[in-house]
Order: sequence, then structure tokens, then C-alpha cells
Amino acid sequence: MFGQLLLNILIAFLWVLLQDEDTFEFSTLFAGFLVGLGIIYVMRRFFFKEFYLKRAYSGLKLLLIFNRELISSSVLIIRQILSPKLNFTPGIFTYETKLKGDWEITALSLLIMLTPGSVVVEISPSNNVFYIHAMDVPESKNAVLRALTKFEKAIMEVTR
Amino acid sequence: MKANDVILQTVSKIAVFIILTYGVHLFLAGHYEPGGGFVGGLVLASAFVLLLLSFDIDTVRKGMPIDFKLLAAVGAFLSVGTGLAALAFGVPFLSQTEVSATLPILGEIPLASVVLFEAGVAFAVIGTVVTIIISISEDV
Amino acid sequence: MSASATGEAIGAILILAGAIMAVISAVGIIRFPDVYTRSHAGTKSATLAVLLTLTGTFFYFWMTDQYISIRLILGIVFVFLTAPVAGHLIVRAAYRSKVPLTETSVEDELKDVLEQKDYHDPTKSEEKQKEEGH
Amino acid sequence: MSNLLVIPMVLPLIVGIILIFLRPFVRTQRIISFLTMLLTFGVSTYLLVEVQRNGIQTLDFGGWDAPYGITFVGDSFSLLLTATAYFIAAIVLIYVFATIGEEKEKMFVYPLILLLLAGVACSFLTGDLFNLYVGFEVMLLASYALIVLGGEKGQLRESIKYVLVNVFSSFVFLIAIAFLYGTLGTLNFAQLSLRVAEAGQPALLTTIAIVLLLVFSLKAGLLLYFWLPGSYGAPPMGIAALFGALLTKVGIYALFRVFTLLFYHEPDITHTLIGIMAILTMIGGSIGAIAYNDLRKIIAYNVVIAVGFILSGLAIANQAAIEGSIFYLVHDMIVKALLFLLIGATIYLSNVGRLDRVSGMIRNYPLLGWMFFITMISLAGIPPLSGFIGKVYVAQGAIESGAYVLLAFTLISSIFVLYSLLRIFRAVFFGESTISKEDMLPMKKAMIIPSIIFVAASFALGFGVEGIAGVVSDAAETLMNPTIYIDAVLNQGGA
Amino acid sequence: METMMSILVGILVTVATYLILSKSLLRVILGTAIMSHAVHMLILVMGGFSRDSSAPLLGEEAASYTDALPQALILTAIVISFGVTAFFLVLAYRTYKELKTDDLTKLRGHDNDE
Amino acid sequence: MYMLNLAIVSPFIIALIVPLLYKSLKRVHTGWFVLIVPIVLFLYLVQFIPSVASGEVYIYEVPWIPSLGINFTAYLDGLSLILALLITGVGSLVILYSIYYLSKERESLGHFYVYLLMFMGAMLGVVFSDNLMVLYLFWELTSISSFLLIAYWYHRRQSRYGAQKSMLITVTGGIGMLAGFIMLSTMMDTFSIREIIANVAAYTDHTLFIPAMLLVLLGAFTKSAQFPFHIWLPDAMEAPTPVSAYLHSATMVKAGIYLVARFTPVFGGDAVWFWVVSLVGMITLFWGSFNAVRQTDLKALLAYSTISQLGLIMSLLGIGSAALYFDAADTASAMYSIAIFTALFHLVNHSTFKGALFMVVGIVDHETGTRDIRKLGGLMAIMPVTFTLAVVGSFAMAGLPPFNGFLSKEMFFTAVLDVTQLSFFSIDTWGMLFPIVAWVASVFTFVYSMILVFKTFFGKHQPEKLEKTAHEAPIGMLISPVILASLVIVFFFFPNLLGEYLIKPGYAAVMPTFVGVEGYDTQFNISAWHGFNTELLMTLGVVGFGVVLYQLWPKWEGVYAFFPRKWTLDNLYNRSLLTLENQSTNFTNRYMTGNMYHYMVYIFIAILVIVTGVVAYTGAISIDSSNDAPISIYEGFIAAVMAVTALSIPFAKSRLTAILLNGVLGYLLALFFVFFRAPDLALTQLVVETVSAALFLLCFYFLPEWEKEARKPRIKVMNAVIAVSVGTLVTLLALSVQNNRFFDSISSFYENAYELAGAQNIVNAILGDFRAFDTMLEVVVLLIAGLGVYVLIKLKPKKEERGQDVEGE
Amino acid sequence: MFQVLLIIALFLFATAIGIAAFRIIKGPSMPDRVVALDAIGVNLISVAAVVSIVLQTRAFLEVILIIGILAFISTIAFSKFIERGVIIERKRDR
Ligand code: NA
Ligand code: NA
Repeated sequence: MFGQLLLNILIAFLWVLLQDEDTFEFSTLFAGFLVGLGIIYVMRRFFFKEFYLKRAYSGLKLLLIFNRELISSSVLIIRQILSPKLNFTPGIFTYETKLKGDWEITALSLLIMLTPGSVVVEISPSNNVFYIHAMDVPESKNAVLRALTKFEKAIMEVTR
Repeated sequence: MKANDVILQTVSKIAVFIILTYGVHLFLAGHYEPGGGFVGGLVLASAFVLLLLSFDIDTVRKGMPIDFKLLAAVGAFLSVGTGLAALAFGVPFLSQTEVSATLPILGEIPLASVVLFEAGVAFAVIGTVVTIIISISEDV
Repeated sequence: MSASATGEAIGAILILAGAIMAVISAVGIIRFPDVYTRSHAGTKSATLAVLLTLTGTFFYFWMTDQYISIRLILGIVFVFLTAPVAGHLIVRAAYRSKVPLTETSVEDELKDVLEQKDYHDPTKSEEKQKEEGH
Repeated sequence: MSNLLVIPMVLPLIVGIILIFLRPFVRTQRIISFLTMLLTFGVSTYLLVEVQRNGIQTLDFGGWDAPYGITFVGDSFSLLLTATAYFIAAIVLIYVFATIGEEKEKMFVYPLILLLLAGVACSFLTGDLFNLYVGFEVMLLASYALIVLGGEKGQLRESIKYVLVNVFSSFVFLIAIAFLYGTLGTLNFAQLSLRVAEAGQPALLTTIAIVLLLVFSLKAGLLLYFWLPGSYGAPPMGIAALFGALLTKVGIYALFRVFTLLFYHEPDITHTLIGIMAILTMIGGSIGAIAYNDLRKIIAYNVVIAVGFILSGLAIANQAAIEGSIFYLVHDMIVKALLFLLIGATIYLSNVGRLDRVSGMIRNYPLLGWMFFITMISLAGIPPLSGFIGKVYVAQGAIESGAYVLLAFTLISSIFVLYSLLRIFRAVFFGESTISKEDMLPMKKAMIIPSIIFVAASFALGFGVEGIAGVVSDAAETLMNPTIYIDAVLNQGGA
Repeated sequence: METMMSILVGILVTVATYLILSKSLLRVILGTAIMSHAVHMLILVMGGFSRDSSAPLLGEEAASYTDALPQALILTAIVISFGVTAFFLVLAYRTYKELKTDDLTKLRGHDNDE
Repeated sequence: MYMLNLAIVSPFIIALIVPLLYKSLKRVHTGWFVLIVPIVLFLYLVQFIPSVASGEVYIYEVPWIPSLGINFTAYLDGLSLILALLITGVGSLVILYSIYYLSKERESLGHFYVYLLMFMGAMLGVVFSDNLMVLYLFWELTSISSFLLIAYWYHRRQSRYGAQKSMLITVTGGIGMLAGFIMLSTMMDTFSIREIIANVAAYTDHTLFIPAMLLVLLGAFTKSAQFPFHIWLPDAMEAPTPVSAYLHSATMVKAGIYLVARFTPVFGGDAVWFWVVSLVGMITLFWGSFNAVRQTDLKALLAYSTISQLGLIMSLLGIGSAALYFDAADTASAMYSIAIFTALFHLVNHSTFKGALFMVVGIVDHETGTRDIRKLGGLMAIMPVTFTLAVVGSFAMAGLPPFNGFLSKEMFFTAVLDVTQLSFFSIDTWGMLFPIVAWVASVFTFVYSMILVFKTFFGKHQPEKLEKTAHEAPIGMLISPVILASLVIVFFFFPNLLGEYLIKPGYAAVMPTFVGVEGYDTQFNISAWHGFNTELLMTLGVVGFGVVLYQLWPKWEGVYAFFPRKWTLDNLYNRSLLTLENQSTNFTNRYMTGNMYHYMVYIFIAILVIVTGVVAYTGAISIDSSNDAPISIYEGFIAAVMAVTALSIPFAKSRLTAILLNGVLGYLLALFFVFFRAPDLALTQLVVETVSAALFLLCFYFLPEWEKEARKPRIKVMNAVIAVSVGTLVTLLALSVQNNRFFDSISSFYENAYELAGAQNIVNAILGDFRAFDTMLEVVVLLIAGLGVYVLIKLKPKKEERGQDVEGE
Repeated sequence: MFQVLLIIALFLFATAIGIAAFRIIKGPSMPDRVVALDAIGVNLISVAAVVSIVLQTRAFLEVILIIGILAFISTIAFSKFIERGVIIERKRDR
């Protein structure tokens, strides 16, 4: 219930932003609210889970961690692309997570995948085992695992 | 092992909201910026397509029990109907009125018949595209 | 240095960086040995490239026109959100359609799991095997 | 401005859309669709009379003057064809009621027919080249949906060809529109005509005209009729009757419009080519009509022959020939519908589609047999039935222009028409009766009433030529004098 | 630019034509899809091209606008092509299901009478 | 006022109620009601004889299509009166005869009399119509009613065959005639025969004059069974005998004669007319008589005899037309014009004796069950009245006294002998052929006439070969032939009665310029005795040779072997129809293969040939790219990528690749839309491309993988050539258009979109307002596509359902 | 200078697109091609953004989000097709 309201307000603001008006108009927000109401009404049956957007700080921290990992692993992969001889050993390994629920799992997956050098190939039906493909297993597996635990912790700070 | 679509479905839910909002915006913006009934409708339809791809027909049906064929017909009816409305005023068929009313809360919105016309276009597009996609998908 | 010149400069740098990134990732798509590794280049590096470009464009319009484009922000968010999912789906599809890992691959912990738990994909017909050219 | 002019197009359109909502109520759908056709026929006829009184009717949609908006132009030619089309549609509907089956009735057959007619009417009435394309597409898509209605193997097989050819021709149409827009910068027929005239129809425009000629030839079945015999054999007969009566006629209409209003400056190239194509069409059609024992094929090739015949008039392009073509066009629309319905009834009653598998049906179904006989006579152009006067006028036009080859082929083709249908009559209706009294299927009234009406119409049109002679000569005069059309569209109200 | 575009249109038409002449229905449909690209591009090119014009949006307050009419025409044409392609594709698929072939040479019908 | 028009139409009106009478009054033979019609009409027409004989004509016009000059104009003069009296007079007798001939229990008389009345009305229409189009109308109606009457017993194969043959030949001729009529009317701007006759002098040098003449003759010759179109007549004998007597001997076949006579004032005097009419007539005369001799079926014999006699009349009309070459006052002209008189005289005579003979044969057939002379013989004793009638008819036919045939035969000899004295139309010694052919034909005529009488009525009676026990016909059946036979004799003894009141006015109608010239009244005195002149010697020779030939018949039968069966005209007709149908099937099957590929190849080739041809002819291609906007490097690069992508599609190994590549094309196209400053287009293109790709994927699950095109390299190369040519053509034309922008676009108007439509997006203003109609319809297109897809998927055929598979075949 | 840089950037993007197109043509596996298509989509976004600057218009910024949306949808569709053949299930057995 709360999540829906939140989302509605979110859409209303999104609406205001999309209008590209020079000044903020309450009427526009209201129009956006109506639009959101319509959309959410149409979509109401998809709300299986609720969504909380709190703990902005935790979120920001997560973002920072993520950015650092993003840049470092990007460098890694660019080096690999540009190295005259391709010399790496990719592979798939597993990782069992403590996270629970669709949103947490999804968030972690997104972070893993956005970090260059690692892709989630599968998630077990039980929602707890990640099968991850890494560019260079001996070298980056540990780095990925380290990043994973960092992400996991940061996510939990946000969600729990 | 069954494929686990949790990532896809979770992200799709968010994406669908963005797409739907964007679609409505495109539809209404058409008078001034790129967009309009057709593109708006198509984008809205693609939101449904995304839902269908991420979930399945039964789920989407349960979520939105709409007969899309009829939606298409409603759209066509609106488009032709706004044209016919002109007949009642003794002006040529499809004459669009150009009133941009300033309503108390909503502010200035283009209340032109063209909006109704475009809405018809959008409905028709959504209705048709989704009808086609669902019809094919169901035919196994 | 005027705001517009700054905008141009920041924009140009970011965009150029993005363009170079784009080419590099494209090279990766060409050079890497299998679809899994290519997907690292294709969906991740390219994502980074587009994020750079969009950010550059955003800054340009912001600095020169004082125009904050929500579309751009929305675009950035959207790409951030969806590009990894896309990558995940492609790789999973590749794996499930039995596209082999490159020979240099060292380990595959998924292989047994996928096969052992009576994994059977009914939609997989012969013609699809043929289609992948393997 | 007369909003009435849009009614022949928009009424079936809106009713067709509404009927989609009335899907489960078959009876209601029937009544409404039939009344709509009748009403639209009435309005078209009224407009036709109005044109005789007050000249060409125009309607600028949205109030945007030509050439900027889209304009509907109702002259005698277009309204005569529109009225005829609705008359035919109304009558054919009765046959459809009786034969199509509830399953298809619940699958939007009436909305689709109404939309088909809306497309046809749009094509007849529009004064805008691109809108003509759109009108074509409305008609074509409705026809695509109708041709596969039922999903039989044969239908699917032939529909593929029908759809592909039409899709392709639509592309070529767009290409031609693009070229014309590039050179002339406008889409309005009247303005196009002015600009072609002003430019003096140089070689490039003539070439583009030829591209358009090919486009409409594909649609009309002029020379490029390969798709036609199969397609017209595919759908349920009631639908096929509409196809046979209306679809090629729209292409023919477009050819007449384009090559009398726009590209009439180089007849040595364009009209000669039309003439050659018409001759080849008549030859191919004639040969095809006697080549098969399959009833559907025989009548489909008869459609082809008529296309060649009617376009002979355009190739000759003098007042008499054009008048003759218009007379013949109206006749052919009605009698082709009749022919299809009769063959439909024959196939239904005999349960056989070939002339070598059944005989003596005139003993079982005398009314059917005699109506077929009359239809045969009518199509052969024998007086006093409706085909005669058109034939005479085309021939007269040919003689006036010294087009003796065309004269010969038009006349010889009517012998082939006669022979091809005589083969059917002789084999199917004459001969020993093969259907015993016990096995005889009862003939539904609704199945035969439409044919009776069409036969009556053929007689009425034959005897009552005087009644439409004025309209036809006005139509031909308007076609022969582009200024009449241009003035009506571009100088309305003003000068 | 115009010459290059015209040649590109020609290439697309060539490919489309070649595909339309295929046996396989699928190739044919793909041919029509490519043909639609070619045609839309052609209409655009026929509208003319100038580097000095801006998009036909009056809000941009440009000195001159590019010709909007061909754009509107293409939009309509795109929509129609889409409808037709959808129908054609489904027709092909139904045909394949009923007749078990998508080979046009096998979809002859009973033309060979007598 | 319009009694005459009404008279013509009255048979049609009565025909409408005949089925009613037939159904409601089963006990009375329908013929009795029908009989009233011709009798009343005959009596009505008889009234006209005196006034017409004194030179009056009657015209009544009922407007039909006045604005086109097509009116129902009834025109009564001497010529039409002769024919009309024959039509109604012989008609009355035939109907009377038919009442006894056709059983009211077994036959569907309702149909029969409808056809017969229809024919009668049509025939009256032909002879009374002054308007060419109305004449044509009735002319074709006679063909149609003849068709129906021949096919009266349509369950018989031969009936259907004969009916179709006659219809095809006569209608074809009719259509030719129509062309001739239209040529005449186009030349002289009238449909009225009278006006044409009045104006023709100014048009004899018109280029259309001779074609019109030949076409009109085509109609006449086919209808009157002239060589080589005579072949339908013997097969028309499948009709019931009263029909043969009426249509195929006394009246319908005379329509062609009538037409030639009617148009003699138009075309007569022209060498072509003279030669064609007289020669065709002579050939027909000979060929008919020659073939009649070998017939074993009595009706077939009479059919060939009719052909022959029609040829005779035709040749007389041809010879007579020569008179018009000369000045009316010229005495020489009178000599030839007498042939016209003879023609009309023989026309009447022939109707009497041939009508009687048909009825006789009908009686024989009716009473014995056969018409085969090989089975017949010795009937003289059993059927004395019939025998007498046969003798009268046959001897008249053979040209023996004291029967009317003798008179006209003698006059015919006079006419052909006169031709030899002609010195015009470059006739020279060829003129001798006329009397020779005439004489030879007369010999054969004598022979078959004798065969008719002697093989049937003399010799041994062979009851075992007959289906029935022969006996004399009922009195009712004999009345009509007796009346006709009486006339045969009456006309011999009082020929001038006939000549004065009927033939002379008829002659006056054919040769109007000769009326009233010096000696006009005296030349038409018919007498049986002219002294021992050449004509009489010829007749004696005919009898002599005829008797010899008759006696020696089996010995010279072999002559016919010179005309191999394979090469008869009948065979020619049959084989050409068969060949036509077979070759049509072959030909059509060869190109209408049902293979879409072939159709597309034809279409592409047609486009290439025609457009390239016109381009080559007009020189439409003119290219100048100097004004092009410069290409940016990235645009060029994208274009190159697009080209490569497109070109690689045909080589794609899998459909998914192809669809992906197509998607790339679509996306890059969107990019070009961006380059071309078309944001709306780019948006739409992108979405549509994606949704289309989704559709492709949806359907792919069910569709087969695309295989490598299993085609011969030759075909692949051809396809490639076609494809490249089409592409090149489009490019060249596009470039030419860019070099030839004759006018500015109208679209600057739309730049006022904000003021006009309150919109800033011009494209949208066009779509939503200026050209909203297109948009509305495009929505409808989409809707239909959606419905179509839905219907296509949801409505599937139910297997094994009756009717379904027929509908769908 | 700025314009030149932009043109260079556009050229680079075009090159990237070209390379990706080459991968689509070459394959070898289907997922390879989808990866490349995705890359093209992403590069198109960049091009649209840069062209907006070159042409001094905001009109094409609309295109950016659209491409993002559509690239996402099409990649899902293609992946599902490769993986399961059916891209839209009637009922997911999950
Ligand atoms: Na990663
Ligand atoms: Na719009």
C-alpha cells in the first residue's frame, strides 16, 4: 500500500521533470499524480512485493563502492582487450549469497554484472546460489568475491 | 534446473513504469515535440510486450483483464468519431477544434479534439499490437 | 572560461572518452574468443561508453543552454538498470543453448548442476541446434 | 463544402467499427450492415443526382483547402462507381447471410466487409494521391482478412500470393508517389494535373506515369493478372463475388483517373502502352477462360477479360470510348457479382466445382440455370442486357480513333466470354441430370434472391440506358476535360 | 548526400528484390520488410535534404525547416507496412502449420488442371 | 398508333404467359393458344399488302435511348412485308403442325413455345427494325432462340453439340455484323438504315466502307449458312422437325438473305459486294447440293439442300446488285436487277416447298421412327398423302414444272447467263463459271430431290428395320404441308399474283432507285413458257444428267473420297475448338504455374522491360549530383555499414541472423532519420522495428529454419540480375528526380502550423490535423490488421465438413 | 574544434557500429550476434546524443530513451528465443 503511494508520487515527480517546465507547478505535479494513479491502477496486480526507499545514506555509500569497483575492473578489461596477445582463463564459479527476496537478489546481480569482468549466468531456483562467469578466474575470482561481499553488506544496509 | 527469471522480472517491473510514464508523455507531447498518438501508443504497447516477455500471458491477463481487440476498436471509434463530431457543428469532417482550456487545477492543457483523436490512435495501436502478439503467442 | 565553454569542454572530453570506450569495447567484441567473454566487452564496456557520452551530453546542455534534460537522466538510469539484465539473459541463453566456453576456460561449476537436476529443456529442438552452427 | 460526401466512406467505416462490439449478436450485425449498405447506396445516389444538378461536389477535410488538406471529390464517374459498389454490396450481403455460416459471422465478417467497402469508397472519392494509397490499403487489408476467412488450405495457399503481389504493388505505388512528390511537390490530383500540364509532361514524368500505370495494372489485373485467378477462387463465394465485382475495379478507376486527369499529354506512349496491355490481357483472359474445367477459374479469367475490355476504352481515350468503358464498368460490376453468386450456388448445390463432374442441373434448378443463361448473354454483350451499350460505345470510340486492332480484340474477346460460359452452361446445366430428386439440396431463398435482383438490374440497366446515359456522358466529359475537375477542386467558392 | 542515399535505396531494393524471388516464404517476407525500409528512405530522400534546415519543430525557432510532409507520409506508410507485415507473417505461419511447407514452389495449388 | 411495334413485341408478351398456360391448362395442348399469335399477326400484316404494293411505307418510332439515337423504329416496306408474312404464315402452319408432332404428355411444351414465340418476335424485329442497334438486338435473339430450340432435347449430346455450334457461329457473325454496323453509324452518324441509304453516296470512298461491308456480310453469311459457315446447319437438325422447318429453312436462315437485300442499296454497285455475295452464293449453292446427295439422313439431306438453295438466293442478290453499278435508266441495268426480283421470288418459293418437305420428313420420322433412307422404302402405299406431298415438294425443289420451283429456277438460269454478258468488275471469261456452276448444282439438286422421293417412298418396304409400324399421319399433321404444297402449285400457275403484290414491292425496297424508271412495270411478268431458250435447254440437261447420275449413284460415290474426312469443315471446326481448348490449357498452365516465384519474375520483368523501354524511348534519365549536400564521414560510414548489412542478408545462414541483420537495418534507418532531421520518424521507426522483430520471433517458433536456397546457379544468377536491374532502375530514377524538381513543395504552408493548428510539431500537425484523414485511415488499417491476425489464428477449418472443402477449393 | 571533436566521436561510434555489425554477420553463435546487436543499440544511443549537439536540437533526446527501452526489449526477446524458442509463454511453469 505504502509502496504504491510512494511510486505514485515518484511518477508524479517524474512527470513534472518530463514536462521540462521552467518553474515548478503544483498543477503539473497533480497532473502527474493523476497519470501515475492511472498507471498504477492498471498495473496494480503486479505489486507482489513492497518497495522502500529509505536510508539514502546507505544508498549513497553503495553507489560509491560500486563506482570504485566499476572503474577498477573497467581498467582491467580494457587492458585485456588491448593487450596484443589474449591471455586469460575465463570460467564459471558459484557464489552462495545471504541475501533474500527478489529486490535484494536483483540488486546484487545488477551490481555484479555492472562490474566489468563478471556476469551472472544463472541463479538457482532457490534464489540463493549465483553462477558467475568471470573473465579471468585465477586473477579476478578473488577480486569479484571481495566485491560481492562488500556489495552484499551495503545492500543489506539499505534494505534491512 | 529451471531458469530463474527473478532478475528479469524485478527489473522489468521498474522498467515498465518508466516506459508507461514515458509513453503517456510522448503521446501528450506530440503536439509540441516529437511524439504523438502513434509513437505514444507504440511505446505503451511495448511496455505490455515487455511484461509479456518477462512474465507470461496468464499473469498479464490477470493483471489487466482488457480485451485488446475491443480496445483497438474503441481507438478507431474515437478517431473516426471525433471526425464525425465535426458534422454536428456543420464544419467539414475532421475539423479539429483548437481550444486549450485553462482548468482550475490542471493548468493549461490542449483540450483540442485532436487530443481525443490522438487518443484514439494510441488506443488503436496498443489494442492492435497487443492483440496480434497475444493471439500468436496463445496459438500453440 | 564561460559556462558554455566549460560545458563544451567537459562535454567534449566525456563524449570523446565514451567514443573511445565504444571502439575499444567493439574491438573486444571482435577479439575475445567466446560469447561469454565478448559479452563482458559488449554489454559492460559499451554501457560504460554510453554512460560517458550521455553524461557529456547532459553537461553540454546544462552548461551551454542551462537545460537540464530529464530524458538524459532517465536514459542513463534506464541503461544502468537494463543493460546488465540484458547481458545476463544473453549469457544464460548462450549457456543453455550449449554454446561452448572457450578452450582456455578453467572451470565450469554450472555444467554439472544444470545437467544433474534433471535439467531438460523441452523447447530445445533439433533444428535449433543446427541453427547455432555447432 | 458538403459533408454528405464523406458519408459513403465514413458511414460503413464507423458502423464497421461498432459492429466489432456487437460480435455475438449475429442477427443485429446482419440487419445493421445491410441497412448501412442500403443507406450508403441511397446517399451515393443522391450525391450523384446532386452532381448532375450542381456540378462536382468537393469536401476539404478539416476545412483545409486543397491542395494542403485532403479533399474528397465526387464527380459523376466516382459517385456512379460508389453507388454501384454499395448496391452490389447490399445485395451480395443477402447471399452472405445465407451461406457464410455463423462461425464466420462471429469472426467479424460483416465489419470486414463494411471496412472493405469504406476502402473502396475512399479510393473512388479521394482527390489526393497519397490518400488513394491509404484507401487502397484499407481495402486491401480488409480483403486480406476476408480472403483467408476460414483458414482452408487452399485459401491460405492463394492468399499468400494475393498478399505478396499486393504488398509489392503497394511498395511500387509508394515509390511512384515519392517520385511524383519529388518532381511536382504536391499530392493533390488537381494540382498535380496543373503542374504536369505546366511542365509539359517531360520524359521523366512520363516515366513516372508508367510506374503508376504498372502499379494500378497490378491492382486492376491489367496484363499483370497472374495473382487473380487463384485468389478469386479462394474465399467463400459471397466474398469472392465482392472481390470480382469491386477490387479490380478500383485499380481500373485509378487508371482512368490518373491517365485522364494527370498524364494525358503523351498518349502515344502511355495510352498506346495501355492499349497493348489491354490486348494482351484480353488474349490471356480469353485463353484462360476456355482452358479449364474448374468453374471458379473460368469465371476468374472472365474477370481478366473484362479488365482488358474496359481499359481498351481508356487506351482509345475519346468521349465515346470512355463512355463505353464507364457503361461497361457499371455493367461488369453488377453482372460479375451475379456470375460469382450463380457459380457459388451451383457449386453449393452440386457439391462439385468442375464442369465435367455434373450435368443437367437445369432440370433440378431451372431458375438457377436460366439466370446463368441470361448472365452469359449479358456478359457476352448481347442486347438488350446491360453489357451491350458499353460494347457499342467502346467499338465506336475505337473506330473513331482508328484503333482497329483494339476493336477486333474487344469484339473477339466477347466471343470468348460467350464460349467460356457456354461451356459451363452446356456441361453443367444441360445434359442428363446427375442429381436425383432425392439427393437434391433445397435451394435457399436467400441464396437465389440476390441473383434475381442482379438479373433484374442487368435488364433494367440494359433497357434503362437512357436513365444513366446523362450521368455517363457527364462522367466521360469530366474525364476528358481535366479543367472541370481542377476548377471544382481548386477554385471552389472563389473564382 | 542525395546521391549516396539514392544508391543506398537502390542497394536495399536490390536485396529486397532478390529475397522476394526466393523459394522460402520467410525470405520473401523479409524481402518485403527490407523493401519497406527502402521505400521509406526513398520518400525521405525525395523530400530533399539540406544541412541548414532543422527538424520540423517550430519550438526550435530555426531559420528554415526541413520538409515535413514526406515525414508525415512516411509515418503513415510505416504504420501501414507494420500492419501488413504483421498480417503477412501470421499468414505465413498459419500456412506453414496447415500445409507443412513454406516453399513457395510447393504452394502451387491445383493450377494444373486437365 | 404503334400497332406494328406492338405486333413485334406481342410474341414476347405472350411468351411470358405461356408457362402459366402450360401449367394451369394441362388438358389442352399449349400449341393451340400459341397458334393464335401468328394467325392474328398474319392477318394483321395481310392488310398492309395493298397499300405497300402501291408504294407506301410505314414508320413507327418508340423511343428507347433517344440521347444515343437508339430507338425502336419499326419500318414496314415491301421487303420486310415479304419476310414478315413468311414468318407469321409459315409460323402458323408450323405451330399447327407441332401440335400434332409434339406430345403434350411427354414434352415440356412450356419451354418449347416460349422459345418459338421468342424466335418469332425476334425475327419480326429483325425484318422491321430500321435502327441498326435494335436490328442487332433482334438478330442475336434469333440466334439465342435458335440455340434453345436446337438444344430442346438437351439431354442428347448431339443436340447440345448442334446448339452450341450454331450459337457460336451465328453469334460470332453477329458480332462481326455489329462491328460493321458501328462502322456505318460512325461514318454517317446515324443508326437508321433509311438515313444510311439516303446518305451513303457520299461515303462510298470512306476507308471504312469496305470493312463495314465485309463485316455486315459476315453476319449475313453465318446466319444464312453460306460457305464456309454452313456447317452449323446440318447439326441444327437435332432440333424438333417443326423447328427445322420453321427456323432452319423458312425463316431464320433467310435473315441473312434479308440483310443482304436490305443493304443492297447501301453497298450494291460496288465490285467487292458483287463478287463476294455472288461468289459465296455460287460456292454455297454447289457445295450444298453436292453434299446433299450423299446424305442418308433425310433431314441432313434437306439441310444441305437448304444450304444450297440459300446459296442460290444469295448469288442472285449478288448478281442483281450489279445493276446498281449502272445508271437506273440504262437498259442493261434492268437486266441484272431482275435477279433481285428472282431472289425474292425464290425466297418465297423455297419457303413453301422446303417447309412442306421438312414436314413430310417429320411425318416419316414420326410414323416410322427413322429418317435413315437406308432403312426406309416403299412407303408410297402406306402413306399416300405424304407421298404426294413429297413429290410436290421435291419436284419443285428439282425445278420441274408444274411447280413454282421451276419458274424461279428458270429465272435463275437467266440471271447467270446474263452475267456472262457483263463487261465490268474485270469479270471477263470468269463469267462463264456462273452458268456452269449453276447448272452442275442444279443437276445435283435434281439427284437429291429424286433420292428423297424414290428412296423413301419407292422400293422395298423394310418394316423390320423400323421402330414403329408405319401408317399415314393424322389429319392434323397433314394440314400444314398440304397448304404449303398447294401454294407450290398455286404459285406456279399464278406467279404474277405473287409477283405483283409481294415480290415487286419487295424489289422496290431493295432497288429504290429503279422504281418508276422506263419499263419498270413490264419487266416483272413471270411466265412458265419462254420458248426453247438456253434456260430450257439447261433444264432439260439437268433432268437428263440427273437421271443418269441417280441411276449410277453407287458408281460415282467414290468422288467424295477426294474430300478426305479429316479435312472437312466440320472436322476443322471440331478440331479447332478442341485444339483451342487443349492449347489454351497447355498455354495457360505453362505460365500460370501457381508458383509465386514465376509470377513475381513476370512482374519484375514486366516492370523492367516496360519502364526501361520507356526510359530508353524518352530519355528520361538525367543525373547531376553537383548540387548534393556534402557527405559527413560518419554518415558515409553508416551508409556503408547499412549496405554491407543489407547485402549480407541473403547470405545469412540462419533466419535469426537474417532477422537480426534486418533489425540492424531498421535501427540504422532510424539513424538516417535522425540525420535527416526527422525525430518523429526515428522514434516510430525504432519502435516499429523492435515490435516487428518481436513478431518475427514469435512466429519463428513455428516456422521452419530457412534452408539454403536450393536453386540452380543459373536461376540464382537470373534472380540476381533481376534484382540488380530493379535496384539500379530505382536509383537512376531517384537521381533523375533530384535533378528535375520542377516545382517547389507545397509544404511551406505547413510551417504555419502554430497559427493554423496550434501545434509546434509540424509533422504532428500534418498527421493530426492537415492530413488527419490519412491518420484516421491508418488507424483503421491497423485495426483491420489486428482483426485479420486474430481471425487468421482463431478461425481454423474443421476437418471433414461438407461444403467446406468445396468452398475452399 | 568542438565540432571537429564531435565529428570524430561520431566517426568512432560509427566504427563501433560497423565492427558490431561485422560480428552480427559473422556470428558464429546466435548469442554472439545478440551481444553485437545490443552493442549497436547502445552505440546508437550515443550517436543520438551527439547528433543532438551537432544539430543544436533537443528533438533527438527523445530518441535516446526509446533506444534504451527497445534495445532492452529486443535483447530479452532474442535471448528468450535462443534459450526457449517461445518468447512469450502462455503460463510460466515456475
Ligand atoms: Na560484472
Ligand atoms: Na500526432
